[in-house]
This record gives sequence, structure tokens and C-alpha cells, in this order.
Amino acid sequence: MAGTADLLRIRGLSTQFVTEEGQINAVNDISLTIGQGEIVSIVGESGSGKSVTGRSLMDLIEPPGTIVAGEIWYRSSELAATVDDETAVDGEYVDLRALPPAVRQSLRGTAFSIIFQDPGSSFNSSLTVGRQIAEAVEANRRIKAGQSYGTLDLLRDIVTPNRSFVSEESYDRAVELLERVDIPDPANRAEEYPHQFSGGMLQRAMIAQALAADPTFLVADEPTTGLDVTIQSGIMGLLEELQRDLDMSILLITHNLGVVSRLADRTAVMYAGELFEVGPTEKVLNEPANPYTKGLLNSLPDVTDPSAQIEPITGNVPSLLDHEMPVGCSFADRCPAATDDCRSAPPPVRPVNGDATHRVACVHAGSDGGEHLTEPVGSGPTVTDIEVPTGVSNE
Amino acid sequence: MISKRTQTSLKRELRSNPIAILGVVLFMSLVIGALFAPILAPHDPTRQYSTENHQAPIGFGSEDQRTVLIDGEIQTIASDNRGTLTHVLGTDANGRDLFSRALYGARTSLMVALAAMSISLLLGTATGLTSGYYGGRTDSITMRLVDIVLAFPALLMALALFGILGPMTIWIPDPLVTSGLVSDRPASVPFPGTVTIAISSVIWVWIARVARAEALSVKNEEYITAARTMGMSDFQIIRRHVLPNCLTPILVLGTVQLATIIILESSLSFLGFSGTTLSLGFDIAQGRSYLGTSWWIASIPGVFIVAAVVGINLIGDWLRDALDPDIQGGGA
Amino acid sequence: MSTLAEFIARRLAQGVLVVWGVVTTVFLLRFLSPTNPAVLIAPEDATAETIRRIEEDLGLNEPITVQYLDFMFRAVQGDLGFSYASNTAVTSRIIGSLPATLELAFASLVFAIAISIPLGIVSAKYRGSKIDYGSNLISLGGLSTPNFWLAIMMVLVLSVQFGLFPTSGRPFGPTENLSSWIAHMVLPTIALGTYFMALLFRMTRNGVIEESGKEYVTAARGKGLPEPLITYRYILQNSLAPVVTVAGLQLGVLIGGSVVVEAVFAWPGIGSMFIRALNSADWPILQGVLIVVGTGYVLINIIVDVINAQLNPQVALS
Amino acid sequence: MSNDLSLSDGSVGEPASSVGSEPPTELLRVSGLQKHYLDTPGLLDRLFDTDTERVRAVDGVSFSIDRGETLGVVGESGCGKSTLARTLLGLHEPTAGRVELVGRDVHEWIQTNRKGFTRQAQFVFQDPSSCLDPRLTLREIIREPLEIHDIGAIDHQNAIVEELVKKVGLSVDQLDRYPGELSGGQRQRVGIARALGLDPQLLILDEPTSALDVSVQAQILNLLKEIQVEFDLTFLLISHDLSVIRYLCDRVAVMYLGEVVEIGPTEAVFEQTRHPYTQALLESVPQVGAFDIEYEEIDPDIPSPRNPPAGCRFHTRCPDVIPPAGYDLPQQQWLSIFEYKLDIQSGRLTAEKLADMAERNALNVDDEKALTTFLRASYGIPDSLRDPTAQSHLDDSLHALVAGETDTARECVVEHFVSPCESETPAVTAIAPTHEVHCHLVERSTE
Repeated sequence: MAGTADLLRIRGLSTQFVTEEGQINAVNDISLTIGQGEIVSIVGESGSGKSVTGRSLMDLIEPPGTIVAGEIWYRSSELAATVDDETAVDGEYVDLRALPPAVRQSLRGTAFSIIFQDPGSSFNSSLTVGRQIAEAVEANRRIKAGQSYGTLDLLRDIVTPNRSFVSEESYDRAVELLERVDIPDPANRAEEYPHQFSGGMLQRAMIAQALAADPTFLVADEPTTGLDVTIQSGIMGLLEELQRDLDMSILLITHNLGVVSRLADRTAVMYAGELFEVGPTEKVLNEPANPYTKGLLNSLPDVTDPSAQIEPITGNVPSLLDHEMPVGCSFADRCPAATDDCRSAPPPVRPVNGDATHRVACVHAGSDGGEHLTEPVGSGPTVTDIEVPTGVSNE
Repeated sequence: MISKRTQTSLKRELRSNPIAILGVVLFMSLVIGALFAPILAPHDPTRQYSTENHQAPIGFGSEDQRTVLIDGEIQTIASDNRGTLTHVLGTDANGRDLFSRALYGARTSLMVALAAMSISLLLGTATGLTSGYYGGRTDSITMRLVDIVLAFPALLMALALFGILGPMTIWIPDPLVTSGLVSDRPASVPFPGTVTIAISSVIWVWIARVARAEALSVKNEEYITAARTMGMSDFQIIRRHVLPNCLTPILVLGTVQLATIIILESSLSFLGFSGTTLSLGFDIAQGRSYLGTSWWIASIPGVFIVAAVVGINLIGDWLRDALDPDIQGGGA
Repeated sequence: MSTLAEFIARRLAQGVLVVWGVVTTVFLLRFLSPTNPAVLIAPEDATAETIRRIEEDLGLNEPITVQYLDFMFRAVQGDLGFSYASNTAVTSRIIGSLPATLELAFASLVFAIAISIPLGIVSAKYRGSKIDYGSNLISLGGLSTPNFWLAIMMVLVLSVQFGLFPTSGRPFGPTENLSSWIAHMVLPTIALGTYFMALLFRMTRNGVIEESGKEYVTAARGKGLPEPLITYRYILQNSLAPVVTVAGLQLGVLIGGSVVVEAVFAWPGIGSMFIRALNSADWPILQGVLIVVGTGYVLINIIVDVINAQLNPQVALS
Repeated sequence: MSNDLSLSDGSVGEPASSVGSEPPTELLRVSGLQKHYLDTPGLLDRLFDTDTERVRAVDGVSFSIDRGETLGVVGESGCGKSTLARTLLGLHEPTAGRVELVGRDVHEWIQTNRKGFTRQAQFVFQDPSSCLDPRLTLREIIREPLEIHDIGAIDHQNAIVEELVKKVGLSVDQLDRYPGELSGGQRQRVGIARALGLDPQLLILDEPTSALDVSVQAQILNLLKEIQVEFDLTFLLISHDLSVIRYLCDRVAVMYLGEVVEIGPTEAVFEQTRHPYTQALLESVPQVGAFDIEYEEIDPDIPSPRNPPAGCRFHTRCPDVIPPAGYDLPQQQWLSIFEYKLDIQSGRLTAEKLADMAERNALNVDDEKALTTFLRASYGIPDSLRDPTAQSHLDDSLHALVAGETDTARECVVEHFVSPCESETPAVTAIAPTHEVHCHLVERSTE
């Protein structure tokens, strides 16, 4: 379902962490396009940087991490109208990273929402679930109404006991949201604490909380990991239903290729902070071009065909330390098809079988016509290259 | 006993943390000062130079008249209490050299601290580990016992025990003097037995609490279950797996307790319940009545205590940062 | 919620058991003493006969169990026996001087909390800044300075040198002469509260830093909550719970310290009474103070645990 | 309630890998095993805690494993599979039932000669970061079991260690490093090497690869296959991942809330399963690379093992729950009525809650008609049912509830809409010599 127009165009996003051992390039020059109402997944193993990408989009990177480069073009005409800085606007698109922090933060929880893998540690254990969702509803209502909430307002709320941050309506809206995500007996459950919920139920409550301001874009960071099979299926069904009803774009971050097959329209395979292959999920999983994607698929036992032998990828994930990063392709020393040109220069980006919507970053993959695409591997389905204000190339 | 891995992380933290170095320097000077007190002390701490009493530390003091009552007549005599090199840190009311007394006082504090520390470590670790590891009834009984001891503030209980047991002072011969290496120093040093017992009886509960918490967390690790599936007995599991993994946090808290013990010991001797006069607290008490005139008598010993305790606290922080950052501090 | 009521019931039951343990321990302590109490009471040259008579009317020759039951029976009704020295009821003597100790303890608690909590939060928020560095230095000093020496140094500088505060004593209660009472309270409060302040500062600072790193804070920012609300409702409320618990346990430091500070400032509380009783081996007074302090400590910790369970119900289950 | 499952004796089909050697083919036999936890910690709490809730983690499980075979145990969290594994090894005291290894009672064996038993059965753990002592080097970790059982002298033990470490795909020079310096996959290999040290016959693996990444999991799965043949091992594999079970296991047991609901050869259970729960499990696993599948979900609310539902424990979520006799109702209509009945019975639905929900959906609380239609809509109950008697009973219950008498509404429903799945525990039905199912539906269809 190629998006009628792209909601988000991420160009050259890089996030680094400064640690004692050295600088870690968790996300290294990532470009990815997400269409309106489209589910795009980032698939990768632990240490690939997929979670950091999601959090960077939500501007949730805290020291010792920083977003060092990249632009995040977000299509919103009314936001573009309010921005006066020329370089930050391109038609309907606004570069979020060029916006002042206050404006950028106002998008969190209104235009953008995020859900996490472990709901148990993402809820405050000393507040009831209903109250926390009501707080999200209230926060968004105030942001949309342009009200700020400073320390003085906080003091006033603390001093006057009956006044509280959460209004009556937002609490009712919270109970409605719980009902919307099929939590039985929502009124009572709203008064219970997070530790009284089962894993699956708490994950649904978190999805309810993310819907507090019916956002246009949802980052789902491993939403089904650690859940039982039937509950996982329930959560996936809920995400499908919400995406259909609210025409919401979802960035699905996971390591489970099954979840990707069921939910994602397009899939990006990520390894050691870089995107190796991006395209329609059907193409990426059935006609994998990058050796790493092939390796991932071959190491999965197939529940329908037990006799299929699995071939693991030898070796271990490289450390993302800057001084240890190889010049060429970071998968070279584990890749069965590696040659010298893999190690000498970063892999070029090429379409697979001539289809520009399915791109691969690999010397030995893609149509052998030697046709290099200037657009990075994560660019969107629309083949026509849009004029990007600042010249971006993959090198 | 300390594994190679721990040594490397300790050194790495030391290099990058100047404050830790200050801590080690302070603590080392306390230990050296205490061990070689007879050699380093310029005078015999108990010798009273009656003519040179109330002498200020070097660089302080002044000449002034003092009216003194001598056999019934009021006479004004010139008095000069300026500091001299013979008594760098001045003398107390009876003319005893403050620097020597401070070194010997530090030695008493250190001896009490190490004795009480080892007793508390042994008792606390044993109780805490078994209670944490076995859990169930033994755990709740031990914890109630610990709660009872915790209910009494350490100083109050130590004073009460002192009141009951009385000052059992043990005279320990000073090896440096008896071996003839040094002359004109006290041949044996009074060691306050009751104070050590009293302090140990209150400090061990803090060690027991940490040992129990660590044992509880280690017990749930899968390598303990693995040991059990290998047929190891509970005792073997505690000795080979539970104790080594609990040792680091216990030692880190141990250092914090060392500081608490020194403060406790000096408080007891300040209140006069120590059984030895060679103690920093005792000297401070002596100096209290001369605050107006010779203020240094009370101040100098205090500086030594603070320096020693700061050193120990800094070492505690260094160990905690290097080895196991999430241990909560807290003294008796 | 049944679990909370269950937790409180269990906590109270444990508390009663510990208080019983405290009183029993204090009773048994006396038997460690090598000297016979009767000898202490009788005048120096008393004959064996008078000592035996004293033993009889104090019931010291009864078997230990009878003495114990008698002691417990009377203790439960608040009768802690009679002081050897002044032959007055121990309970009334304690009640007489308890307020002075409580005033001092409460004042230093307020002093400690008022400085350490805000400073702990600020230095956690601005880690590595000058404020953080400075307050860490102060806290290190506070942790390493014995309260009696701090008291003496303050007296030396503030009273003797500059004459700002009286050196010792508590001539007037708050009702009789408020300004003098306050003037006399300042130095003892600072001396008593400094160690506790340093301790609370460290725990608050570490608690806030640890809590701010947790995932639910990132999630709170992700849902658009305003920063002041995150700091107050999310980070602060959750990081103060462990601080309150450990503060409750550390109250012993405060009460223990009051014994020394009262001695230095001649403050007429149960601390100085304890020291006087110690010097005159007046065992009933020592016994009484130990029981009152021990029981008070246990009650305070029960209240702390109940408040924490109220604040964060998950605590009730762990 | 524990039915002793008498498996047909004699060799149960040719075990996949090892040759049938002289000793009896059956290695482990479990009959009627139960493990219940009392929910009251500590001395004092027993004094003041009145209700002693029992968590019935394992509630009457029977199966056997032949030599050289791999039996998989699959199920969702709370089904008791991990408790089962640990009870088999004597890490937990069984509440009832019997476990026999090579014909000898395990419980008694552990009491009398614990070390002897541990030579026979070993355990591989799930979490690679917590199953190795961080303070010991790899050499010390792998050598420890040999030391405990003092097998040969030090250098003989070291020789065994070096051989084992090569067998699991690590290099000898890694032996002097600490677990902290290794990756998850490497640490799991050390765990396996340690378990092989005592040359056991049975290896129980508790989710050995669920904490690992996909590519590392593949390495471990292949390693397990190799060592099974080389060390002539019998595996009991605990997992929630159906594809891992399918890849490694010859036979599989499906567990739900402490009971085995289906057991049989992997091929049969995966391809011709007859138990609704196994079907639901298989259908909820997202297929890699398949895009046109319509995933239907069952009720995600798993009941707690503290008080499991009566009769067949899956009846609260089962799409094929059997309607009461005498009603002629399409399954869908019956299911919605049954869901309404379960909500009322469990107290999730009461008159007050109905009023509250109505208010939230801007309905007039006293308008009974509106409330009834709202109720029917929320449970998907059509206005008219095919079976008139069912229709009247249901209407009585709905009207009672709407009028505010929750109790009458409940009695009416409980009396008239009882499914056989609720009342009796399903007996065992053998749909093939080695393929058994615990399900009323299957039982009736084979009569």
C-alpha cells in the first residue's frame, strides 16, 4: 500500500553515545521514508541500533547520547505555516530537527507517540493506570490548546489539594481508551496499579495511552517481544485495527520476522547501525538480496517444514565503537560472499531486479547493471527523486 | 582473595578519580602514623613538661601578662605561649605534646576500628548469608533479632554496655619498644576492650542487613540452581558461590562502617567511657575547659579524626564507584 | 485493598514482637553486670546484712523468671521502677526531660531535611556543576565530623569568639522565653543534625539520579508530560520512598547523637540524664531510657513503612 | 483427579536418532505429577494470614520419554512447564505423583544418593547472563561438576574440560576468561559444556535459546542436535517457541494451566491436531514470508493458576466450547451467550457496571429497552435466537440484569447455560496409538 504521500522522510540520521571505551555509533547515517498510513518495520538483532533510531525520531535521546546529524522531514502543512526559518521548510515538509526544542517537544504525545517493549517498567508503579493515561490525555489537550505548564502551575496544584493536573473529562476519556483496546471491565481496571495487570493487558494499556491524542505517527519498539503467542497475536490484531481506523503510520521495531510478515507493508533490515536492505516486506522476505537478510532467514527454523536445515551466521555482532568500525561493509568478516571490494569502500546502493522501491546496500547484490542510486537505501517507494534541500549522499 | 578482574577495575577507577587518590593518601597516612607512632612521635605522649604547658602550635600564641595565684598572693607574670619547634602542634594543660598524643590516639582508634570491624564482619556476614540463603523461618527469626538490636541507637547501647561491663582495658605490649628499637616510649599501650565489644555488638547488624540482601539477590541467580543440579551441598554452594559474590558489597559497606566506628570510639572516649586516656576524644574533652585561652587543645585532635574519617569515606566511595555502584550508603 | 491492610497488620504484628524483644533484652542486660546492684545502692561501709536487706526489698533474690514477669507486668503499665540515686519514679523522670530531647531531635530533623532534600534534588538535576561539587563536599564534611567536635568548634567560634550564641544550657522553654529558647537551640540543632543532613543529601541525590534514568521517565516524556510534572510526580515521589525508609532506620543516629550533644551543651534531655545515670550506675534510669528510645524507634519505623506502602502499593507486596 | 495415563508398552515407534540398545527403551516415566505452592511466606504470616491460597502450578501430568528421544513441552507462561522441569530434577518437592528415571524413583534417589542422581540428569538454563558465576573463569566453571564428583585427578579433569570446550565450539584459549567477556551465545555454550561434564543420560533444557538473537539461536540449535547424537543424550526441551519445538523434537506435549492437554509425535500434533488450544497456538504464530493469512484471535485473558476454571480448563477461551444438550444453536450465537454467562458468573459484569458503561456511552440508565439492545450489541447476541427456549432464558437473564438484580440474572444463566466442558474434566482420547488429546469434543467425535 504505497503511501499517497510520504509522512516522514528521514535523511542521514546519526546518533552517537560517548562512553569510557570510546564513541559508539549506534545509528550511522540512516535514511528512511514512511508513507501516510503505512506500517514500516525496522528488523535487526540486538545491538543493531533499531531502538535508538526509534527513540531518536521521538527526540528521547538523553546524555551520554546525542543526535549528531540528519534531518527528519515531517509533512504537516499547518506546522510548516507556523515556521519562519526558510531552511526548515520545503513545501509541506518541515525539518523537525531545525525546529526550536519547545516546538519539537510539543509534537511528542500529540503528533508522535511511542510504545515500549516492557510495559512493566514503562508505567509509574506508584500511580494507577487510569490516572497515568488521563495524564497523557490532559497533557495533549493542554499542548494542543497552547497552554504551558510551568513550575508555578505545579506548585498551585500541589498546594490546592482538590485541584489536580488531570480534569474529570480526561479521566473519563482514559477509561474510554481502555475500553477501545478491549480491556474488560475498564472502569475498575483504571483504578488498579500496573503491577496488578498481566503482561498482555498492560501492553494494551500502553497502546491506549499512546492513542491519547490520536497521533499521526506511532513508534512501536518491540511491542510483542516477551509476550505469549496468543497474547502477541491479540496485540498484533489490535495494532492492525487501530492503523486501519485511524490511518496512522507505524514504525514497527522488532527482531521477529513473523511479526514483520503479518504487520509491515515495508521492511528495513538494519545491522550495526546501518540499513542494509529496504523494500516491500513481501519482496524483502521472499526475494532477499542482502547476504545478511538471507542469513537471517536461513537461521530461522520453519514451523511448517521441520526438515529444512538451518544455517546460522557465523561469528558475532561487531562492537559499534567508532575506532573499531571497518571502512567497508560492517558485515564483511561474517559474510560468506565477502570479497576485497566489500572491505575497501562502503557498499553502493542499488535497486533489486530493477525495482527502485526494493533497494539493497551491497556490492554483490542488486541488479548487476551497475546502476547506482544517489538516493540512500531507505528512500521511499516513489521512484522520482524529490529535490532534497541539503545534498545528501550515502558516503 | 580479591580477583584479578576486581583489581583492574579498582586501578582504572583510581586513575580517573583524583578524589579517590586523596582518600587513599589520607587513609595511608593514618595507618602509617598509627603503626609507627613510637618512632614518629617527637615525645612520650604521657610525659608532662610542666614548664611548657599551654603552648600554642607553631606560628600562633603571643606574649601577655597572666595573673596567677601563687601561695596566697596574686602576682602577674609574663607568659609566653608562642609555638616552638619542640612542640610543633603545641602542648595541653599538663604540658604533654599534642602531636604525639594525636598519633597514639589515632593508633587506638585504628586498633579499635579494625578489631570491631573484623568481629562485625565475621558475625554479620555469617548471620546475614545464612539467613538470606535459607530464608523462611530462620530468616524471619534472625531479622527480628536484627530489628531488636537496630532499635537501640549505637552510641546509647555502647554506653549502656560500658556501664555494665566496666572498662576492661587490655595492655598490649608495643613491639617497637619492647624490641628495643625505640626507647623512652610507653612499653605497652592500653587497648579499650569494652569499647570494642560494645561497638561490635551494634555494628554487626548493619553488615548482616547488607549480607542478607546480597545473599537474597545471589540466591535467585541461575548459577546457584546450576550448582544444586550438580549435587553440591548447601554449605559448598555458600562457600564457593554465595560468599565470593556477596563479598564485594559487604566490603564496600565495611569501609563506611569503619568511619562510623572511629566516630563512635571518639564519642565514647569524649564522654569519658573509654578506659584509655590515649584517645583523640579524651583529648578533645580535656581541651573543652580551655576554649577561651588555649583553643588548640580541643581543635587539633578533632582535625585528626576528621582527616582519618574523610579518608575512609573517600575510599568507600572509590570502592563503590569501581565495583558495585548501586549499594546504598548509611552508617550506624 | 486487602493486600495493603494485610501488609499493615503483618507489620504491626512484627513491631509488637520487636518491642517485646527490646524490653526483654534490656531486662537481661542487667545480668551481664559483674557487680550486684544492691552493693551499688548501699553506702560504702554497709554491712553484708544491710546489702542482703536491700536485695530483699528490691526482689533481687527472687528467681529470674519471677523478676522478669514482675518487671514486664509493671513495664506494660508504664511503671519502669525507681531510680537508685534519687528514689523517684523512672517514668516521671523520663517524661520530665523527654520534651527537651524531642524538641532538639525534631529541630535537627527539620534542619536536616530542609537542607538535604532540596540540595540533593538540585545537585542531581545539575550533575557535575559547581553546586553539585560544593554540596558533595559539604556532605562529605558532615559525614566525617563527629558531632561533639563540631559542637565545640561552633562554641569556640560563634560563642566564644563572636558571642553570637549562648555556649550552653536551656534556661527557658519555648513558652517562657521564645527568643532565648531559640538562641540556645541553634548550635545544638546544627551539631546534631549535620551528620543526618549529609546522609539524607547523599541518598536523595543518588535516588533522584537513579530514578531519572529509568524507562518510565523516558516514557513519560514520550507521552508529552510537562517537565515539572515529570520531575515532581514521577522522579521525586518514587525516589523519596527509599530515602524515607532508610531515614527511618537512621533515626537511631540522631537519637544516639543527642546523648553527646546534650552533654556538650548541658541540654536537660534524657541524653544528659542517661550520662548522669551511667556515672552513678543508676541502672533503672538507663533501663528506662533504653526502653523508651527502643520502643519509640520501632513505632517510628512502622509509621514510615505504612506511609511508604500507602505511597507505593507495590512496596506492600515485595 | 489424576488419571494414570497408561501408555501402550513396548517400543513407541522407532526413536528418531539413536539405535535401540539392549537396556529398556524407556528412560523417564512421569505419572500423575503434581506441584502446588502454598501462598504464605514466613512464620509470622502464618500466624495472621487466614486464607492459604494454593497455586496449582503442575496439576496431574503423566508422560514418558524413551532413550535418545527429544520430548518438547510447549505452552504459554503460567502453564507450569518450567515448574515441571525443575520438579523433575528435584529442585522442587513434588506435592503428589511419581517420577522414575531408568526405573528408579527420583524423589527417593535424591534423598538417599543425590550425587548419583545428578550424574544421570542435568539442566541447561535460559538466561546466559545469570547461569554462570561471574567470578569464576570458564575453566573453573566447566571443571566444577568434575571436582564435586571428584572424577579423576586435576590434570585428567582439565583434559576433559578442554575436550568439552572444543565440542561446544569454543577455543581452548578462552578458558581463562570470565563470563563477562563473552557474548550471550558463547556463554550458553559454556552452560552446555558444563552440563555434559558428568556425561548425563537426560538433559533438561529450559528455554535454551529464547534469550538469544535469531542468528545465535540457530548456532545453539545445531549444536544441540550434534551433541545429542555424539553423547547419546535424551532431551526434555521446554519452550514457548513452536518453530524451535518443531525443529528439535520427536514428540511434543502441549500444556495449559498445569495440565497436559495434548501429547504425541511432533508431526501429528502440528499437522493433524484436534485440540482447540493447540489449534489456537498454531494459528496465532505469525508465518514468516506468508502475507494473505487471516489471523483469528482467541480471548487473550489467561486465567490465573491460583483458581483455574473447573472442568476443562480451556473452556473460558475455547472457540469450540460445547453448547448444553437440548439447544439448537449456531456455534457463534452460543459463543456470545456463553461469553455473557462467563462475565456475569465471574462478576466482571454486574448491574452497576452495566449502568456505568451505559452512562459512558450516553445512554439513559432507566431506559430498559435501550440497555438490553446495548447489552446484546456489546456481546454480539442477535435479537432473535434460533432456539426459542434459549431465547426465553436469555431474555429473563437480560431483563433481570437491566432491572438491577444481578443475582437473579446470574442464577438464571448458570442454571440454563451450562456447557459439559465446564462440568467434567475431559478424559483421555487416543486418536492414534501415540497421540492423545484431553478434550470433550474429540472424545464425542470418536465415539
